[in-house]
Amino acid sequence: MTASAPTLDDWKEMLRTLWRIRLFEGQVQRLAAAGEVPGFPHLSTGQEAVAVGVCAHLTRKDSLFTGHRGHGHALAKGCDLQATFAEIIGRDSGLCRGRGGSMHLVDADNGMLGATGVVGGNLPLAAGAAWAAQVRGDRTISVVFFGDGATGAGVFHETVNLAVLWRLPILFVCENNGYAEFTSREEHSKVNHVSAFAAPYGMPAKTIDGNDLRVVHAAAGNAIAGLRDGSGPFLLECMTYRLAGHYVGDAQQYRSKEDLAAVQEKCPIERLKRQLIAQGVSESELAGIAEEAKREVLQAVEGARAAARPDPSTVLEYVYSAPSLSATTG
Amino acid sequence: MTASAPTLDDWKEMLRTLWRIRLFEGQVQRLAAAGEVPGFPHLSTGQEAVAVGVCAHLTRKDSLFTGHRGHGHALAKGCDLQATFAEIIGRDSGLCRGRGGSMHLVDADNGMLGATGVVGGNLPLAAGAAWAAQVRGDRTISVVFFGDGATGAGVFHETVNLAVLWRLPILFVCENNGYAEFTSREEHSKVNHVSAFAAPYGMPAKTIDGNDLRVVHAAAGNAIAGLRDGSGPFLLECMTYRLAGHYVGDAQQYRSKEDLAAVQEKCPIERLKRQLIAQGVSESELAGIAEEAKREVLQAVEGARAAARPDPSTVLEYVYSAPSLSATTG
Amino acid sequence: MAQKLTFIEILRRALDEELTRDPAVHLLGEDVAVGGAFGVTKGLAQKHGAQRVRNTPISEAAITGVATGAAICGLRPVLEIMFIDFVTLAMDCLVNQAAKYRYMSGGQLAVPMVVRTQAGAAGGAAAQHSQSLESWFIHVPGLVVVAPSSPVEAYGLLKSSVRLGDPVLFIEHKRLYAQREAFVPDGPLPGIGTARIARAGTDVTLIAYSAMVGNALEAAEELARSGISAEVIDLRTLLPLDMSTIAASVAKTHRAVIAHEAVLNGGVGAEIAAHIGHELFDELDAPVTRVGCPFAPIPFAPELERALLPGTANIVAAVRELSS
Amino acid sequence: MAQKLTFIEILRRALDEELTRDPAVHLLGEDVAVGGAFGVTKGLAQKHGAQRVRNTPISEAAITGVATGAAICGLRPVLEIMFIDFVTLAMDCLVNQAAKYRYMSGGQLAVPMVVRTQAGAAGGAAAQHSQSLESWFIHVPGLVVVAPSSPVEAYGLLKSSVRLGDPVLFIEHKRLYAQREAFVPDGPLPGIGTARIARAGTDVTLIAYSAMVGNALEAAEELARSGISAEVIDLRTLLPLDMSTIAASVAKTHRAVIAHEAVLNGGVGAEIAAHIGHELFDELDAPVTRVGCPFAPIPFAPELERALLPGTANIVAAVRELSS
Ligand SMILES: Cc1ncc(C[n+]2csc(CCOP(=O)(O)OP(=O)(O)O)c2C)c(N)n1
Ligand SMILES: Cc1ncc(C[n+]2csc(CCOP(=O)(O)OP(=O)(O)O)c2C)c(N)n1
Ligand SMILES: [Mg+2]
Ligand SMILES: [Mg+2]
Repeated sequence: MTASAPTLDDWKEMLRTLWRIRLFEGQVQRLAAAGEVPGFPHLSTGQEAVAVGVCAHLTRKDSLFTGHRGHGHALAKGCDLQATFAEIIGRDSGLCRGRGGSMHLVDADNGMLGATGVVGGNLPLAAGAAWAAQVRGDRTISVVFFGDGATGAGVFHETVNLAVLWRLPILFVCENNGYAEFTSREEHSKVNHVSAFAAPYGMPAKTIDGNDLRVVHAAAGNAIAGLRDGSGPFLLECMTYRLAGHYVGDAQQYRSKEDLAAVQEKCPIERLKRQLIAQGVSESELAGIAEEAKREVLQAVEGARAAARPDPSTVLEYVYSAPSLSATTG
Repeated sequence: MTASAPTLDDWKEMLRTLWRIRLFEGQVQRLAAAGEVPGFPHLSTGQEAVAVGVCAHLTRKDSLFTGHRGHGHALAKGCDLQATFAEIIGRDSGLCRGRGGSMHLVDADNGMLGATGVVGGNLPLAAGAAWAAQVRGDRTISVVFFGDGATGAGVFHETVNLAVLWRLPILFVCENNGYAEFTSREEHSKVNHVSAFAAPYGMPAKTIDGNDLRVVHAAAGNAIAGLRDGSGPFLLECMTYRLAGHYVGDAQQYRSKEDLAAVQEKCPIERLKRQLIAQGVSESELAGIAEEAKREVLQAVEGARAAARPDPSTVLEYVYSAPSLSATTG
Repeated sequence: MAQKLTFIEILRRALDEELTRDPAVHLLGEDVAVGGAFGVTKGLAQKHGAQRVRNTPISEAAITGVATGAAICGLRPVLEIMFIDFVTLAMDCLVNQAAKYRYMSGGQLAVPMVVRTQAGAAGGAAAQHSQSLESWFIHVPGLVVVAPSSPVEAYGLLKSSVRLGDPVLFIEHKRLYAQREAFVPDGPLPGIGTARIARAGTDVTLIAYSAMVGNALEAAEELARSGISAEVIDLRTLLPLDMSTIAASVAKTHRAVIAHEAVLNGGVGAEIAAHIGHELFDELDAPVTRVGCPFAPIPFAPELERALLPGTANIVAAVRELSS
Repeated sequence: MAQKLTFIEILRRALDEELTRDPAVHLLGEDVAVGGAFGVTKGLAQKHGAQRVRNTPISEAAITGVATGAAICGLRPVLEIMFIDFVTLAMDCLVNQAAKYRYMSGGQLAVPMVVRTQAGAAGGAAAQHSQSLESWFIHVPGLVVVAPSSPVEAYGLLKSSVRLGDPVLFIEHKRLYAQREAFVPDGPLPGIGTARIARAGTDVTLIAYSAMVGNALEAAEELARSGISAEVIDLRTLLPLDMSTIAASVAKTHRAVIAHEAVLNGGVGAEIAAHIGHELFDELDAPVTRVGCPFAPIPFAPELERALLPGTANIVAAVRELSS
């Protein structure tokens, strides 16, 4: 958690986290292609600055909820690289002992309270966590990451109404990447900017460049400071781009080569590197940061791959609070 | 359907319809107290001008959907007084042969296509009817009446988004009576005016005095003309008051005597009468209109009460398109 | 001497006591701060504060999600959904989130939440305010389904539900709300998943829950007059289902009739009948018979509603058919 | 000679032909104009026009309502809900509106609509993308539930569904999508509510639907090797349920095993077992046995998913137990 303005070291640390996420998901993609990743993982490649810029202001006591594209959010919130990767490849040492997988990362100790595969389903859960924080009165907050497509879900609007009505300490972070699956924003809604949905409720909202870490960090910092002071919910819309497909394996016929090339330009990592170089950081130091992150990630990946698989005989654990509870008793 | 500006006779006819609804629901209340009305009917007493002012512009080919407070909408749309009353008291001669009741009035021939008891449930159905009209391309439209409380339901927002996206010929008519059951608008949302929800979508919307028939008639007329020309959806918010309780039997402890008295002031019937008198219509003529309406209503009520009750042996009819379809075959 | 309380008054008392006992307990729902549609929570906001008894907008999906999220974070929310017909709006949260949270998180998080809802047909509430949908929920691993049959039963079962560490769907039948019963709060709270013998008998086992237990007892009374001794089991909880109590009874009577108001097809009775038919195959002297609603929505007109709904007479007839 | 088509290709063909046959038929759903998440509708927007094959926002409740409202007004919408897990978001419309419209209106209006959805567990889709929830819907009067077991079956059943005058939930199992089958479009379309004998036998009746029919056939093959002749019934439609075909078979074999992937408790198998136990009480030589998923959500890890899901081996074991 960065209280005051970030130092140069803080920025370097955030660059490291950007690299961790980027390389971590690169490994997910590589192993998915190799058939080592069950299910259909969704990568946040290109959107990492949103996760890092927002989570830099959170502590382990703050709650975070995400959706199907949540690897980056989990890592930025402080989830262990190896335990997270182990979960994504279904190992017993995974965050959820292999029960959840890519779309359901939970790490209670780090305040990573949920990821849902049902678009929009995480929004009211996050509001509930914010309500609990309000009851505790400990200045902690709840943050929920969701995509632009989720604003098509009624529960988004229900949740915003309730959050404003109850003045809940919740930060709505929309990653507007212009697409929902294979369909562009224009075909999903005439409302181009998700922040526009806040106006009727008088909820403060802002649309920012989600690929510029400094912009995200500053905007999130202000919003979160207000939230901790009890000023009520805030909607932060981060305009971003996904460099990868909707899920690993998506042929992306709906995007032209040109679009994809143009998008590469906006890479948040390159962006931050240029900024740091302008501040006098050397190319070699930057390369070193990437190298370290790569080492960390590869070590985590290999550790996860070497980990044991869940014991099939444990498949009926964790359904209820007590074994006496099941479909039938006696 | 009034094409050009209404003549004095048109206004008198509309006054007659206002009275029909008022007296019809008075009879519902009276017989409910006497135990002759099953269920828990919701009266629109005080809100009649919205139904009459909007429906004056509709033909039998236009679709109408309403909710739990829909008696007035059905009558204004042209449903037969006796068949409607018969439905509300559960007779075989009722609009739905006694299957539906007060909250589920349907009269297909009159374009009265549905009333749902689930708040908000009627909105997407009306959008679907508008889609069908768009496909037919016959300049007919779909109208849906709903309360201010329904904007708390996510499906309201989902439907507006889709209606705007598909440019559907649908008129959203919100009767904002300031209450949802026993809870005032303020406790349901920080958004005082439902019309504000239209802004993000760029959907035209208007908030008007729903107790002034002339205002409703004019606003609805303009909106509907645009709809027929294919200009896309419109949201008309009519500020109104319910003079009665939420349902017949509601003790209304949540409203002070003063509030209730003040509300009586706004009676749309008295309002129209004053206007007509100002236009030189005589008190006695106005009294005559009320008298006629009363005769009509009482005759309908007595006719309905004398009608046969449904035959219990027919209870399994109308579940499927063919008797061969049921839980099990053979 | 024991005071007589209605089902509604006893629910209020149980909630009042739980609010007093545990500061984590919070109530929310439409109009609950002013008592709710049926008056169950009347006075509780005044007594326990507006922060703990909260009105909500008409947003069943969001308020169920908010209760779930709060439960994950240590609150014990008790949510009121006015009619079970509206639980249809909260199915994603209940089924995909709340029921699976403990499992998907590998045991890290739990959802100690009670969703109180009102169900059943009576007085012409018609097709969208009269359903009995409990069987959907016994098909969802992670949920608990409770359906009390009387005021006194409701008191203990509601308290046990509030104290459980799992999401509970607590179903209150509208026909029971006005019922009065002498009430002496004593003894331990009922365990979730334990049925009770509402009446002992030897010739046939009548299995029921919620308001239908009253019909089963009436039927037993009537059958007794013609010399048939019926044992009546009040299931209390549908998930978990107390098969040991059922099995012990049927092993004794060799005949079983299951009765519920819900539509027969795909109802809870099917699961019980399938169990008995399998586990007690050699014990049965007659086919397990189910009494339930014929396959149609609930009609509005009283004559039709009456014609459709199963009742005491249907249970008696079913037993007589078995015994003949 | 007959071409081989996948389940997906055959669904596309059926939809293409129905779009061509009847101008009232319209498709809608998320991404359907670009083929949908699984490619079923690929090319149909180009061929039949963007007005008849429409993309929608991620608004399951509204798009189901829009399809219902359009059906009331004469269109024949075919809606795609990507995963049955998301049908949880459309329950109000499906259950309270679409299923009851004909009844509540006293026969004035009908809802000829098909909701195509994809279900079942495979490949680590995990708890929120793997469910089998069909049994909820057989409990809802007014709905029709269809669950094809193979490409050729899907072709006829989808066309029959599109032509029906009632709301149909059409369930496609993800395990079947890539399956290929030789396809010769001929003969009349299957009637909704008629099961088929997938394999004739004399010693035991195996009852299944959707992908589990394949397992039942595998089991029958294996049992044949040890001299047990199993008859396999493919239900095709779960609502209505073809009890006459089931009864005829069990009256012959005197033994029945019902298999489905869905959770056992409260599953479709319970209803079938209850029927057989009642209607064929005197015919049974052994208890009706059910094979289904143990009571837990679908886990992510392949080892756990495999451990939980029922399959051919479970069916074989169930039959051997009966026969011993
Ligand atoms: C309720 C629901 N409907 C459909 C889906 C299938 N689906 C998965 S991701 C997705 C697109 C989501 O778009 P957006 O919210 O913008 O997030 P993004 O994928 O762009 O990050 C869809 C439709 C789902 N998971 N949940
Ligand atoms: C989904 C749903 N939740 C709750 C209810 C119970 N209920 C019936 S009417 C009503 C209030 C509706 O308020 P509003 O929409 O403003 O209409 P009004 O009654 O004021 O005309 C509520 C909550 C319902 N019918 N449907
Ligand atoms: Mg997106
Ligand atoms: Mg209102």
